[in-house]
Amino acid sequence: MPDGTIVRPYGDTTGDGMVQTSFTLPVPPGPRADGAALQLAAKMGIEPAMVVHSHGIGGGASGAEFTFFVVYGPVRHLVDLDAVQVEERAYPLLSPSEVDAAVKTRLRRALVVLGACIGTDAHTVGIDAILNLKGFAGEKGLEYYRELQVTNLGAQVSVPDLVRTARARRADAVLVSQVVTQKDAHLRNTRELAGAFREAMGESRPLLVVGGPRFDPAMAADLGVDKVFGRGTTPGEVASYLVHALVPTEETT
Amino acid sequence: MPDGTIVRPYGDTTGDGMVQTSFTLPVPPGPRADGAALQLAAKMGIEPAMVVHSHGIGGGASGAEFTFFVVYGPVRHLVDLDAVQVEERAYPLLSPSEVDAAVKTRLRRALVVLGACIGTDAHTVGIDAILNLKGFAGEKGLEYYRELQVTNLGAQVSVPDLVRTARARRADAVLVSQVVTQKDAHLRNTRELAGAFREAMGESRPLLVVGGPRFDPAMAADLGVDKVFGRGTTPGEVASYLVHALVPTEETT
Amino acid sequence: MSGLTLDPALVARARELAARAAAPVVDLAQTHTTVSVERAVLRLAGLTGTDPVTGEVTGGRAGEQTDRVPWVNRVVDAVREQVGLEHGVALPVWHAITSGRASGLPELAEQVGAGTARFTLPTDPEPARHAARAAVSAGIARIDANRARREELVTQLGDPPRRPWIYLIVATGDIHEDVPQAQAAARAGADVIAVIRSTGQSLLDYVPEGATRTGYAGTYATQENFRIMRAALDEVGAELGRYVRLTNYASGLCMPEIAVLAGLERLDMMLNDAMYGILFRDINPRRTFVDQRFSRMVHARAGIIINTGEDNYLTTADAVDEAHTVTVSQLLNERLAREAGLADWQLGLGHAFEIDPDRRESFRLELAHALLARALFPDAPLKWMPPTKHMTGDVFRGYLLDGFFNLAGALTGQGILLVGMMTEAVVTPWLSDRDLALRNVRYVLDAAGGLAEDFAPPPGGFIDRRAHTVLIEAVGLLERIADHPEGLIQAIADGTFGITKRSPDGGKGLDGVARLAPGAYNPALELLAAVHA
Amino acid sequence: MSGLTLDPALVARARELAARAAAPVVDLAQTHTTVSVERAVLRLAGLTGTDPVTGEVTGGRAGEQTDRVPWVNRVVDAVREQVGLEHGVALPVWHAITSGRASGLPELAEQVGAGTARFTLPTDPEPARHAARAAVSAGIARIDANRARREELVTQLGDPPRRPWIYLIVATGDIHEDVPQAQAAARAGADVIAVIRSTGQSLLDYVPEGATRTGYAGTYATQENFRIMRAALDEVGAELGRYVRLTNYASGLCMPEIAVLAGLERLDMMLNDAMYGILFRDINPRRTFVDQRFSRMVHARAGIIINTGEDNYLTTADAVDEAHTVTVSQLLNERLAREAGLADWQLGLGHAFEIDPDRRESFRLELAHALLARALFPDAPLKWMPPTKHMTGDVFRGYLLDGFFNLAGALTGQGILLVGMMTEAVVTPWLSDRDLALRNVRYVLDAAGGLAEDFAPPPGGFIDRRAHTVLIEAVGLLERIADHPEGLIQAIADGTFGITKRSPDGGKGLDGVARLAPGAYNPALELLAAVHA
Ligand code: B12
Ligand code: B12
Ligand SMILES: Cc1ncc(COP(=O)(O)O)c(C=O)c1O
Ligand SMILES: Cc1ncc(COP(=O)(O)O)c(C=O)c1O
Repeated sequence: MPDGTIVRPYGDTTGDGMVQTSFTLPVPPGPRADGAALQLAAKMGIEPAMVVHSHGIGGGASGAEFTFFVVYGPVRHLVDLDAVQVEERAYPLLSPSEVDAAVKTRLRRALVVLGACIGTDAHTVGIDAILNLKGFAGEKGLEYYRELQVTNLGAQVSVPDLVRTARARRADAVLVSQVVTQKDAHLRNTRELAGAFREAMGESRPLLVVGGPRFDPAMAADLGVDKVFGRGTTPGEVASYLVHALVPTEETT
Repeated sequence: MPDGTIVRPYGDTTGDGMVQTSFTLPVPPGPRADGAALQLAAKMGIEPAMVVHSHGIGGGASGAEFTFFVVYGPVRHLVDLDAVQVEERAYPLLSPSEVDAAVKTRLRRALVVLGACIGTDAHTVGIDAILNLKGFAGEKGLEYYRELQVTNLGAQVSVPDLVRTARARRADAVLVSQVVTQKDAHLRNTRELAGAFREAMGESRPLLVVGGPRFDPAMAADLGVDKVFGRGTTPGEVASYLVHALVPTEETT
Repeated sequence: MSGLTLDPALVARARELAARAAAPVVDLAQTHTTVSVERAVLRLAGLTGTDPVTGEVTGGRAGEQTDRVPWVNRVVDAVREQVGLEHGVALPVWHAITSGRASGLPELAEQVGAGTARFTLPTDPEPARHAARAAVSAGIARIDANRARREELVTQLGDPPRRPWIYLIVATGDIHEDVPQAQAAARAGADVIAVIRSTGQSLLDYVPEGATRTGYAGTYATQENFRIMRAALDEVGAELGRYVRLTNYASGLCMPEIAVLAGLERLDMMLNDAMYGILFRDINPRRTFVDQRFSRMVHARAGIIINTGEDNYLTTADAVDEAHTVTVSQLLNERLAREAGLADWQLGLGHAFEIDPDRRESFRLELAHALLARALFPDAPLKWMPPTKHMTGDVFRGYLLDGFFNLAGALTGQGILLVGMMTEAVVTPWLSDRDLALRNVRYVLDAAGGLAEDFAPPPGGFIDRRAHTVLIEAVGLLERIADHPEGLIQAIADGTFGITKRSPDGGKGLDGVARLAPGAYNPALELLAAVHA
Repeated sequence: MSGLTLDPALVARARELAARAAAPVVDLAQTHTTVSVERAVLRLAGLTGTDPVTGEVTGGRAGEQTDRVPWVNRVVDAVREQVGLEHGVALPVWHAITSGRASGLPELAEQVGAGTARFTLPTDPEPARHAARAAVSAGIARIDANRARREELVTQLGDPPRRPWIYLIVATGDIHEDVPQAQAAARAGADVIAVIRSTGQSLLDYVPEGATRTGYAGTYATQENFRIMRAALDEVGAELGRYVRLTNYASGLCMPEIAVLAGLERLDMMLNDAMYGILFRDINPRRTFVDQRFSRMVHARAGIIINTGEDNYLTTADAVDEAHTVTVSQLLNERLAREAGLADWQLGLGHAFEIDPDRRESFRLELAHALLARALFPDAPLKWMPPTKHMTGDVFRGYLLDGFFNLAGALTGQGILLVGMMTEAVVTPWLSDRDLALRNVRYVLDAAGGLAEDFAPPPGGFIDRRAHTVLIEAVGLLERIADHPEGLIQAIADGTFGITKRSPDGGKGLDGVARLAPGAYNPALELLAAVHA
């Protein structure tokens, strides 16, 4: 590669910049459609682009109204690895026993965790993977931790209900899952969540953690929550974060 | 669509701009790699991009040195259909009998056509599809045309040999196929071809036609040839073009 | 394909146990009614329309049409306040009409809206019964007409050229985007189009009205949307010379009403399974089992094929460890469906290709499970669901996996093949995903469909052994379920299915259930029972 | 998998006809030598090195190392000028040495370079014969040592866990890019790595030397490149605990020499087929049939598995109409290979999955053809080639098609599976294409590999009938070929294979052929014949 920090996509030779892309345009198949695909590819920085495949979609009497394309070629863009912002884990990964020890010795009481899927999202496998004993990827879920007092409210919980329960249970952290992302439902629901808690509890609101396969961990601030977890999160990561965020570094006296 | 001439890629809703892309970066898998992929996607105009999949490639002891990504998201670019340049066929599609008639009545002699694959390219199926009786896509090849005198020199013909034969046979048109494109061999070979004929015969050089699956028909001028045919070309298109380019529109007297 | 040969004694035993395990549910359903059952009666009698909703908003944006409460809800709620639900709404409602307090249902609804309606039970029920029966018969007549029309169109245009039927989902949230996509899919080879619902709908205790454009990850099920899509598919069906079937979803809080609307608008298949609502939507078991029986009686009359949801269990439970729970559920669903009057050809029992593809022999395990279902229910169409749980963002791998799913469908003679999408783990399907998916199906069925001739799992071989293991595990589980007085209801509470526990008194909609009093009257039940009894 | 049962009489008849059809080729090869055969002798005797070429440039850039003419060429050309080729070069060359005109081959080569070398035939051939035999034995000893070393490594590290072996192509043009890609492929599961050659090489009448970085669509086959890749694969093999095999290509104008280099650098498989050179590279039939016999004798000695090129016919001819020509060619190749001393386990006969996928039952037709090859050559590994001709730019479809190709390989017990690439119609494979392709193979073999147990094409069924049709057509064609005095050579001229006509006197390299004179001597032939005779 040119220089450790500047790289390009790799087809079969260093620096060739090769990428594959596919898309559909609302244009009937033909030379004009292929030309349109090349124009788009060029705007994406693929040049010279090859339309290696195209076929019409739909179309009865009227003929196909759409064309699907597969395009190959080199992108001119460079990737600057130094400029990559990564949500580097700013806290150590702890084992369950370490988590329990930290809570016990430094917080001196059980940590109250509330979990739920809000809105009309019925996908609980994700939050269950984090909370349930069974856990995920070989790691036990938060319910396994002696010092965490976990309640999983399940799916389809309305935000007002969640706020009410959080207050009643004096929750330290509220964990919310959002899997359905169509029309950015997950983003809208998360903002609604953050707003509701701010309104209801202001500064004293619990730690807000959201997760789901389509979240970008870099978005926490933007969404008004404390932390966002994406695809492949493991319970250990979450528990470690909770300690980092909620447990005083010094023994409380 | 916004306005007939401006369109965007179509995922499941008009104007959503959705595209799929995949590529490999010379970076070990991990959050940093995913970040790098997002950076590239952003530069391609995909925003917000989702890295929906990534896995390491290679790597033994040292661990994987490459990461493969699949990315989905909307591109901000618009496609302006009016700005699309298409190699619109500037000549009518003729049937074999029409071609023969045109040559017979207006040229008053057989049209001499020479075909070959040049360089080390051994792919003859393409040129054969255009020249051989058998033809392609249900159309008979040029050998079938009574008024075309076709010689197929086959593959691996050197440019000097081709020039020599063209001169000897007084070829009206030389048809060349290039299928291997690695390191742009097809472009280089075509330029070499054009140069050699210019040098050897200047203005009196035969019509130069090249074809192959990876050629962009818009490149003829740039390559110094008269016409370029791409994937899926049919013999009829080629014959019609030959008439258009070589046969006087008026009866010769 | 040389099917499996199962021990007939074992199979008979399984069915007898299923009947016992399902008995408490049948009894429950026969002795209760629900707000949705009663609303369905009014819908059969032709009552439609809404007025602006006040109060909590679900689904689409506030103040939107999808939030307007239908008159059928208003009327049933009013009757319930004034005389309770235990006699059904037919007597009080048509008593109000026969006794001249209202000219008909529309005027009555207006009175309810204005708060002036008064409901009482007639001392002599005959006139009300008679009027109710007449009104409801009109709706049932329309359902019968639709069934006849379907048979006519099928003979005219023809059925799909081969089995399995190709079943494809459309889900833009906007009925006007759904239409072109559904037509494109049909042209590309889909035999059945399903329009999935907006994520929130199955929790709504009413059925929205009108053409809708604001669903999330699905489009609202409304009578008008049904009508629009039915017309669009009839149009493309005529163009293609093949009857294109339409599917929607009944499961949820409004099974009976949606079943009625499906019959009125000539839908051809309906996802209909109380178990799905209980396990995956946390709907109260009593409520939805009562609703299910009524809705299935309507489907039976309408000649609609139902699809059950066993496939979903494998998204939360392991497809190998819990394979037998699918078999058990299929046997129970068969029992409950037959009791409601459905014929075997109407039973699209669900199962799925959900085994971890990284597991050795995973494909052959799938074949074993699929063959078992085929052998147990020889006359049921069977709904074969594609991989979802183990699909990832690697769309290439996903496309390959779907190809092997298609092959398994062909090898094991499935009746309805739900087309898998390479973007399963990414987005709700794009137009191009659906097109590529159908090309995948076409390649596999055309190129390898006949392979069934060469597919002969030897007795005692890997596949045969696996199928029998699952059957034996299923019978064992059925014994435990049947031994409990609450049967299936208890098994659900124990987390038997999809490792999800649901108690009989928990979940949504229990307050909409009422035990029937002596003299209760439901004209629809009477008319529907007439046939299959 | 229950194989096909073929009529033994018909099979015997086919082999007897193949022997007759191949006879003229065997006779030709036994009575002629070529410049490449003679150069191979010098290479076995240890002569290496080049000097700058003058004159026409082929392959890489001008003045480049790949254009330098090796000393073996210089020497053979000099001998030929002075005494002709018909006695072989051994006698004149070692006569020059034994008679003291040169200390050894290197000095002799220098004299040739300087134009001072003088060659004559010895009156008493014995001293020259003796010296030549000794010199060549050294090379053959090294080949034997490599064969022993391979067997040692295989017992040490082990063979691939299962059949078919996963065979993967690397082709960047730059040996230093090839290495990491080959190692990545091995780590991802490849059992065999093939480095294809630059497009031009098979037409070069010399073997380039050194490490090269400038090939097109392939990397030059040079002894140094062989060495580099061998070392790289031994390294990764040790890491993986699995012997990783290396393949290259002998076919072309230098079959004998490349065969020698392969033996000297412990390659494990070689593409070796005169028919490929004739049909697809327009190499003269006489030239390459003579070269082929010598090269196969060397492979036999080196314990190398050859791969033949029947698969290529189906890229120019239709895979269904011309299926029998593949069978005929396989039988002829078997005959010619055995005659050259190769054992059945060394015969990687080629065939391919090239039927138009849009054709109904295409997959089952493929299975029929693959089973026929399996049944005809039970002890040969068989090289199963992926779809290429009908691959398109639709990489999703291509990925699916490759999955079914992999399945066919597993169902029909192929020995060597060449991994197909979804980008076949687009580019020479990318790193990621190879990785995805291997994931495809892994899924299919792990998940469905055992399906062979359930695959039992019934006698008289579609597959059985098709296989027999092809066999009968093959026998019919063999009869016509055998009846002609020129046998195979005439059949090639008639355009029997790959619908390509090649006349015995056309094509490249005929001028490099000489009929052997009485007293001609080739120490290598003598030593190699010693074994299998
Ligand atoms: C299982 C499943 C279901 C099951 C859910 C069962 C259940 N009880 O959860 C059933 C069958 C009920 C179902 C139904 C529907 N589903 Co669904 N379903 C899936 C499926 C196949 C797998 C999801 C899953 O379980 N993944 C496994 C878990 C472990 O991964 P995960 O959720 O990403 O969670 C991990 C991380 O994201 C993170 N995480 C997740 N949440 C949280 C929360 C916190 C606090 C933290 C720290 C971390 C965290 O940690 C987890 C472990 O690493 C996906 C497709 C797919 N393969 O992804 C579709 C999918 C999610 N479903 C989808 C849809 C649309 C539906 C329906 C709405 C369709 C319909 N209209 O009928 C229905 C209705 C459900 C509803 N209203 O929400 C779409 C969503 C599309 C989108 N992106 O908007 C998907 C993507 C399928 C598709 N392509 O259409 N579904
Ligand atoms: C068949 C084939 C072969 C056959 C060729 C047999 C023969 N006699 O032609 C054999 C097996 C010999 C072969 C060998 C090799 N091949 Co090859 N081969 C193919 C294959 C599978 C199909 C090509 C084909 O026949 N297409 C069908 C014809 C009809 O289509 P077409 O060529 O595009 O022609 C149409 C249009 O392009 C146009 N057209 C083409 N030429 C012309 C000319 C004129 C004048 C006009 C008007 C129109 C026109 O009209 C035609 C009809 O529509 C492709 C993969 C693929 N599926 O495309 C690889 C492919 C072309 N081969 C490839 C390679 C690398 C090779 C080798 C060099 C590999 C190696 N190192 O061993 C060898 C060596 C050959 C050489 N030195 O060139 C690569 C090229 C990569 C690249 N883009 O650079 C490909 C793409 C495969 C791959 N992905 O690696 N190959
Ligand atoms: C039986 C059944 N009913 C209903 C649904 C969909 O219900 P909802 O609209 O609540 O997502 C499904 C989901 O696949 C199902 O399997
Ligand atoms: C038998 C055989 N030899 C050689 C080759 C490659 O030869 P070349 O390097 O000339 O492309 C092939 C191509 O696949 C082949 O099948």
